[in-house]
Amino acid sequence: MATPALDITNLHAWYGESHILHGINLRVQPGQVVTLLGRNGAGRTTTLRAIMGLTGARKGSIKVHGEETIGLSTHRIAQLGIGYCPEERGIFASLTTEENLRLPPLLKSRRGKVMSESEIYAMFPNLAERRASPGTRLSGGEQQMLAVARILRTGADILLLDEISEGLAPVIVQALARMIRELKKQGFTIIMVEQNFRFAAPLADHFIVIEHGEVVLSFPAADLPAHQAQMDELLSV
Amino acid sequence: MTELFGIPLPALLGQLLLGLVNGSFYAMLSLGLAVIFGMLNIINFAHGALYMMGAFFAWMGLEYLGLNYWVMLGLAPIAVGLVGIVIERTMLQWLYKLDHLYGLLLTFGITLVIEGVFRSFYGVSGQPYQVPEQLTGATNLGFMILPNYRAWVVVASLIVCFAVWALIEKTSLGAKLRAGTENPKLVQAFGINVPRMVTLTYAGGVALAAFAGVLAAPILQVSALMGSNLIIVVFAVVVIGGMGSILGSILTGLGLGIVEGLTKVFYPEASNTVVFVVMAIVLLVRPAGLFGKEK
Amino acid sequence: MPSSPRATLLGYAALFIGIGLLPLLGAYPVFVMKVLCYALFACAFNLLVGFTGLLSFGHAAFLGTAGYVTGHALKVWALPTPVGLLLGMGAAAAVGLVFGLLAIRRSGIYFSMITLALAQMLYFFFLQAPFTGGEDGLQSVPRGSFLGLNLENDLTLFYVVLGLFVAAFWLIYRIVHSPFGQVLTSIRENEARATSLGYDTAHFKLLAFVLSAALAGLAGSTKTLVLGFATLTDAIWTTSGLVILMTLVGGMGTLLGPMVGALVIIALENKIGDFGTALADLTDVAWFNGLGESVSLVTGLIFIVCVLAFRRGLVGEAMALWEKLQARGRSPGSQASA
Amino acid sequence: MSDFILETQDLTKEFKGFTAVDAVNLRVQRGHIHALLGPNGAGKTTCFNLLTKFLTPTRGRIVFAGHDITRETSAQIARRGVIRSFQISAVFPHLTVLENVRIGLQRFTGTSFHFWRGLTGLKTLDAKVLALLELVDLRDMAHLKAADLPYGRKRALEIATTMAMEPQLMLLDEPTQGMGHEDVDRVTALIKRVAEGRTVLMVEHNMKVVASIADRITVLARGAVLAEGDYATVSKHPAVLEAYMGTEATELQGAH
Amino acid sequence: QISGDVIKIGFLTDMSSVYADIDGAGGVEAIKMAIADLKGVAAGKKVELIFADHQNKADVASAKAREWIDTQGLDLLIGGTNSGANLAMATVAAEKKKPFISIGAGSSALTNANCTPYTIHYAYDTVALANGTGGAVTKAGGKNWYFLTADYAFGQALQADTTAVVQKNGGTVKGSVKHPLNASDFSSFLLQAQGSGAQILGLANAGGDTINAIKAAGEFGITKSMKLAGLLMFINDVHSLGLKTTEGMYLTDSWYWNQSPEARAWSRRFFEKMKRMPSSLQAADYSAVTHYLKAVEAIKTDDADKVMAQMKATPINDFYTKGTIRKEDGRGIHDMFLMQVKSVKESTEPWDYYKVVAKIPGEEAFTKLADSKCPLVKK
Ligand SMILES: Nc1ncnc2c1ncn2[C@@H]1O[C@H](COP(=O)(O)OP(=O)(O)OP(=O)(O)O)[C@@H](O)[C@H]1O
Ligand SMILES: Nc1ncnc2c1ncn2[C@@H]1O[C@H](COP(=O)(O)OP(=O)(O)OP(=O)(O)O)[C@@H](O)[C@H]1O
Ligand SMILES: [Mg+2]
Ligand SMILES: [Mg+2]
Repeated sequence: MATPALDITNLHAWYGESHILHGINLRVQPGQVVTLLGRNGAGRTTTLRAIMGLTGARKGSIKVHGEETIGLSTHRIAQLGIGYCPEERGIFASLTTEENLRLPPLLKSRRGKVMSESEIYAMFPNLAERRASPGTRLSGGEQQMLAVARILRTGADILLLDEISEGLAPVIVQALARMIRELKKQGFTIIMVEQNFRFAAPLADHFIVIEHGEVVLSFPAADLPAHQAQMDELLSV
Repeated sequence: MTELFGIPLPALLGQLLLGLVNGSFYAMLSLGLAVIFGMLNIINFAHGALYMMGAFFAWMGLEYLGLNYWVMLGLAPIAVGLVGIVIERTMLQWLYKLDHLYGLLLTFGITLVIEGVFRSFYGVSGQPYQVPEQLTGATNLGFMILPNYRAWVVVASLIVCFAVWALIEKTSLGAKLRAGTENPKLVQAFGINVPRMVTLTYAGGVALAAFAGVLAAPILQVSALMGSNLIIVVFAVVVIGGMGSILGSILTGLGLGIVEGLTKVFYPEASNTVVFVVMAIVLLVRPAGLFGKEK
Repeated sequence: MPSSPRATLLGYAALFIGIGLLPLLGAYPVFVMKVLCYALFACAFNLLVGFTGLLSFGHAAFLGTAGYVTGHALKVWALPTPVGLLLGMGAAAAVGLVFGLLAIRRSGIYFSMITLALAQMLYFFFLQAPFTGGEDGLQSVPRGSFLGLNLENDLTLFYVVLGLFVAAFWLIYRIVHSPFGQVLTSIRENEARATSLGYDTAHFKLLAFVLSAALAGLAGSTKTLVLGFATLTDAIWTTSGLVILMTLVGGMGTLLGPMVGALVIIALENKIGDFGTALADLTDVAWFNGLGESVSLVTGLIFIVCVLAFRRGLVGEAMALWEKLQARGRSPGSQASA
Repeated sequence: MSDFILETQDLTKEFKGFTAVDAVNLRVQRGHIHALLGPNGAGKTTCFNLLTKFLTPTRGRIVFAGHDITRETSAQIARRGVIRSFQISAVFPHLTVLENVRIGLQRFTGTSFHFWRGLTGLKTLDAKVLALLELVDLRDMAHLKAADLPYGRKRALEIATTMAMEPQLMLLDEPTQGMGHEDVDRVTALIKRVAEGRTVLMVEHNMKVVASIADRITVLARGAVLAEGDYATVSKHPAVLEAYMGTEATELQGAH
Repeated sequence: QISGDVIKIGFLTDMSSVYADIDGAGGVEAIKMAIADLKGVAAGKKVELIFADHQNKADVASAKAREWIDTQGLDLLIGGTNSGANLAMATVAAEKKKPFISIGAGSSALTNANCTPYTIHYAYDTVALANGTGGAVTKAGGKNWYFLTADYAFGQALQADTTAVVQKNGGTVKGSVKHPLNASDFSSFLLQAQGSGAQILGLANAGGDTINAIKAAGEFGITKSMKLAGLLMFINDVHSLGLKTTEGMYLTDSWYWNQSPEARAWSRRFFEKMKRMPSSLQAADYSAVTHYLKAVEAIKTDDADKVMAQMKATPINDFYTKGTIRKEDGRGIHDMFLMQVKSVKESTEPWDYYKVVAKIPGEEAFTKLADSKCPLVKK
């Protein structure tokens, strides 16, 4: 079996004094699309941030393409080929749209496809129109597109996408869904955090449910019907 | 002759121009402080000492290596930048997680050490440094005789200030810097080595101070203590400007130089307190400073 | 928990009696008085930084103001000594009020920079004002008498100064352990929370600032009385740096720290030359002979070392060590760790 | 007197062209536990900051108990009886648990500026403090430093301090955030208990908590009110499902 | 008889700050030379030197002085630079009844309003400088003056004293501009001075201010139309400015290393040790200590009152100066010299900076007893 793109064992993470992740185990094969589900505050965002080394203290093991990253600093982790799209989008107010787009440098390990700027603008025509305006003047949806677009041109092959459909109009969500399918075809490994199950379900190869900082359920897409009841219980409000 | 407040207009213009010369120094120094503050969140008390170091390096280059002003104008900032890298790597980097005050105290300590070292080697009465040959002499502007060197100081520092402004506001490197001040963590998550960027920013900021030092060497006393009084005035400039923006610090620096210049004409005794008075007034009206962002 | 209040009080009493005995044991009264003045200055400074978290970089202004006012009152106006002291303190408090009103509006580094700039402005005023004597200083200030005691005698003055110091120290202790002190502590720990509980934090900080200024003023007045002169050194910004160093070396936010710090720094200032010579004799390194000429270099190094390695200061580190030992002394299992 | 203890009219906060709170009309009924929900970044915390004047509104009015408090300072509002907690735990770490609560009570003694007075005067408050600590199960820990408490206990301490102020209106920002299960249940029960006779406005992400104690719910999204009503209404509101609660079972099936 | 069986000399000066170059470690060396030249012995007892840096802090100076007198059995206190520190030391010395010789202080108050029976003011004071420069320059034809004055007591006193002398000698003062201490940039003030049309620009300031003002004056071409007169300048200032910037300037000093063969000989010895030529203060340090030790040797006691009387009764006659110490107030009275800075061409060797233009007799240079406010002077 090939080296997993991402292999997490017994991951603990803290924010200051609050212990948020209590031993997450997670393995993602290259080219897979995995969706993390869970209630608000379950720890999904924290899982992604922990992968990037952005939480407080971390313990356990996180291997990216077989390389241990728990002791690395954030930029080294990113350079292994991870593109991160944060929940709060992280569009820089003091940068124009174009500067935002060009901010992440091309990674040394360019495993994934490197999209050219024109390809990106073709995929998100809105951004092309507004390339000169300050990043935070964009609408929420446009900002979301920008946040995703930004990491596509770097050559990262593992994408961590945190609630990218959040707060977007259905058309755009559909566009994003098309985009993810396209990325999947191109061989990207994708880990998505989603509230919007309708959006995530048809895209994912694998589902993982997190509750109170632990993985409580993990199954391939094919087994979805079998886990329906359990899912209802875990995710219903 | 036209007069304004009893001063002939041409004389007044002359004084304004001289104010601009001083303003250029303020602008370069407060710009360096602002750049450093933006990335490191540290008020660099050592800025004055590094400015002095720049001037001294210019003198040492000439004295020991026979390198002229123009060479040292390039080399001294690089050398001081290297000193900055050492300071940041060995000391400052341990302070980022602590209260800002420790940064202030540490750089204060660094100031004393740097000044102490230069004092113990070179004494205090200063070293001679001549205006470079190409710039000796003066030009009659009609309303005043402006030494060529002063004109050069204004031009050089305006070019440098606006080059730095352009670098930060208009280039991709600048974009990284700006992004880094907004959200360093995320920038790092894009694979950018933010710690290194921070180090280089500090080096760049102090190199600016050194550049100002070299510019000052021919017109001021090159001595160990030349930076220690200046830095406090520059602090006041920074409080007035508010560290809000790059352009803001440049404009505040220039503006205060001019204000000071005018005071030298109308009430010379107060010329080194006027900046503090302006500071008090600005604080009353706009606590965040002229260009500062409200918290 | 640290020792009981009663034991602490006894400790302080012993300390002050000890200090009171020093001259009888051959210590030099004027030197001890000078240390006491700086210790008071540092304690006053610490009242602000240690208990409100406001780092003033302009405390020399209060020391200088009070020194000059007291000197002038005693020498030119020939007022009784206690009145001179009170006037000095009052002037420092008034300056503190003005500084405070301007500086309190900003916090953190800005606060430091503003106090520094304001103090520098006052320094220029003192430099130019005729009554300070410029660089010559205000010299030959008579000591006068206090409650019928002739202060020209060093030993008499010593006990009066010690008395003033103990009173001031008691006041500081009181302030720290008062309802007001509690609110100050809470503001330092979490200003937003204190505000949300209904405290106008700016008013509290201002009062703390004025109190600190007044006490720093007392230090300045006493210093003029002891030494017989007031000079620009008292008002210049490096003196503000010095008091920060004293507090940092001794331990910010501890009651005892500033006293220890003041002793260390003043001793250093006075003895560094001897120390250097001794080191040179000891190690045969001639460079140490020049140590006496490098006070500020050494001061700077101490700053750096303190900030990088001993942020809690001598007393703070000692207390931390003590607590650690005590914690180890307690049975290990008695407190379940979270 | 109106039924509503707190009303906002077109409350708006803009940050440099970005509208974090957008013309919110919030009405909190006296005696209710009112929950404020919304996705991350919806503007809940900002709303709290506006209500307590930690931020100055760009536009709009805030009326508390019939008084227009839009122009008052944070401290004044607090003295009117609007006391908030913070999203990130807000205790005074180096004070003891007892002192933490006493700081609040002390305000009523009017001695807070008395720097010459000893602490003995405050000791008379201790009994009351201990009673409050009893309520939140912290009595045994009264003499520990707040910094040494486990996280969940700190939140409880924060609530005790808030209660000490006898607030008419308590604003709790994510009181259960970062807690383990047991703590969540304890704090939920606690809030329910202390809410008797007062009004509580709380931000909470934990739906179980909201469902069990909230009388009324306002959902914010992108700074604006998306829906309002009791739990049953809100939790079925399609826009809320879409923007906040996410997919429900029915839609799960619908997807296939 | 010698107290403590040793003659202990204490020297307090600025060794680390703004005045460290004109006295400082060089002053220590000069005193050591003085002691060594007398074989380290006076009246059959060993002579010891202790010294310390007063950091320009009056409180450090007075504390050290007290401590030395009380615990080290000090016999003579010597004050280096800084008027404030010297005044504080004078007070302590008078209180403890120990001889005090001030070398480097400029303030004339030491032997005037603040005089004591134990103070000797040895080298110079601002009055002498004003008389020297103001008088000699005006006599030499520099009739129109403009002052650039540091705005504090010292600068104003210097300006006032000089103005009086200039006017007495038939000159006029066309105006003055006050600048704050450590003004760093002088261009603006100089422009105002230039507008006045005066011949002589009197610099009533010191140290860094003087240096920066001279630099700017050269740059603005002011030296073409006006002659500069430094009212308080030492050779180190000229050295740090270079001859190019300073040539033609006037200044007054009590001594110059190249003024006589004896001076030259001593200075060469000093140069061997310090790698720089001595300033007038360092020479005065040597002279003062020698004068004291010779007094002790002559009367075989270090009793303060007797030594003071002996020092005042004996004329000084060495390479530094020929003069006396005035009995009434302790003022050292000796010739002062008006110097002009040589041009680069005139200078033949390193440190060859001055030519002596005029000699001002001591009686003219220093405050006359008739004008003194010293309470010890009976009128
Ligand atoms: N910076 C922080 N400091 C302290 N606690 C935090 C911080 N960020 C998140 N938390 C807490 O960590 C827990 C997990 O948060 P996380 O953001 O991972 O949740 P999530 O599953 O992504 O939910 P959602 O994004 O829907 O809020 C929550 O209780 C949250 O309140
Ligand atoms: N001081 C500020 N300056 C600029 N933007 C701000 C500021 N404070 C908050 N914001 C922005 O306003 C929006 C609302 O933030 P707020 O903290 O109110 O969200 P919230 O609803 O409390 O979210 P969460 O559930 O994550 O706590 C966010 O997009 C945030 O980035
Ligand atoms: Mg999330
Ligand atoms: Mg929030």
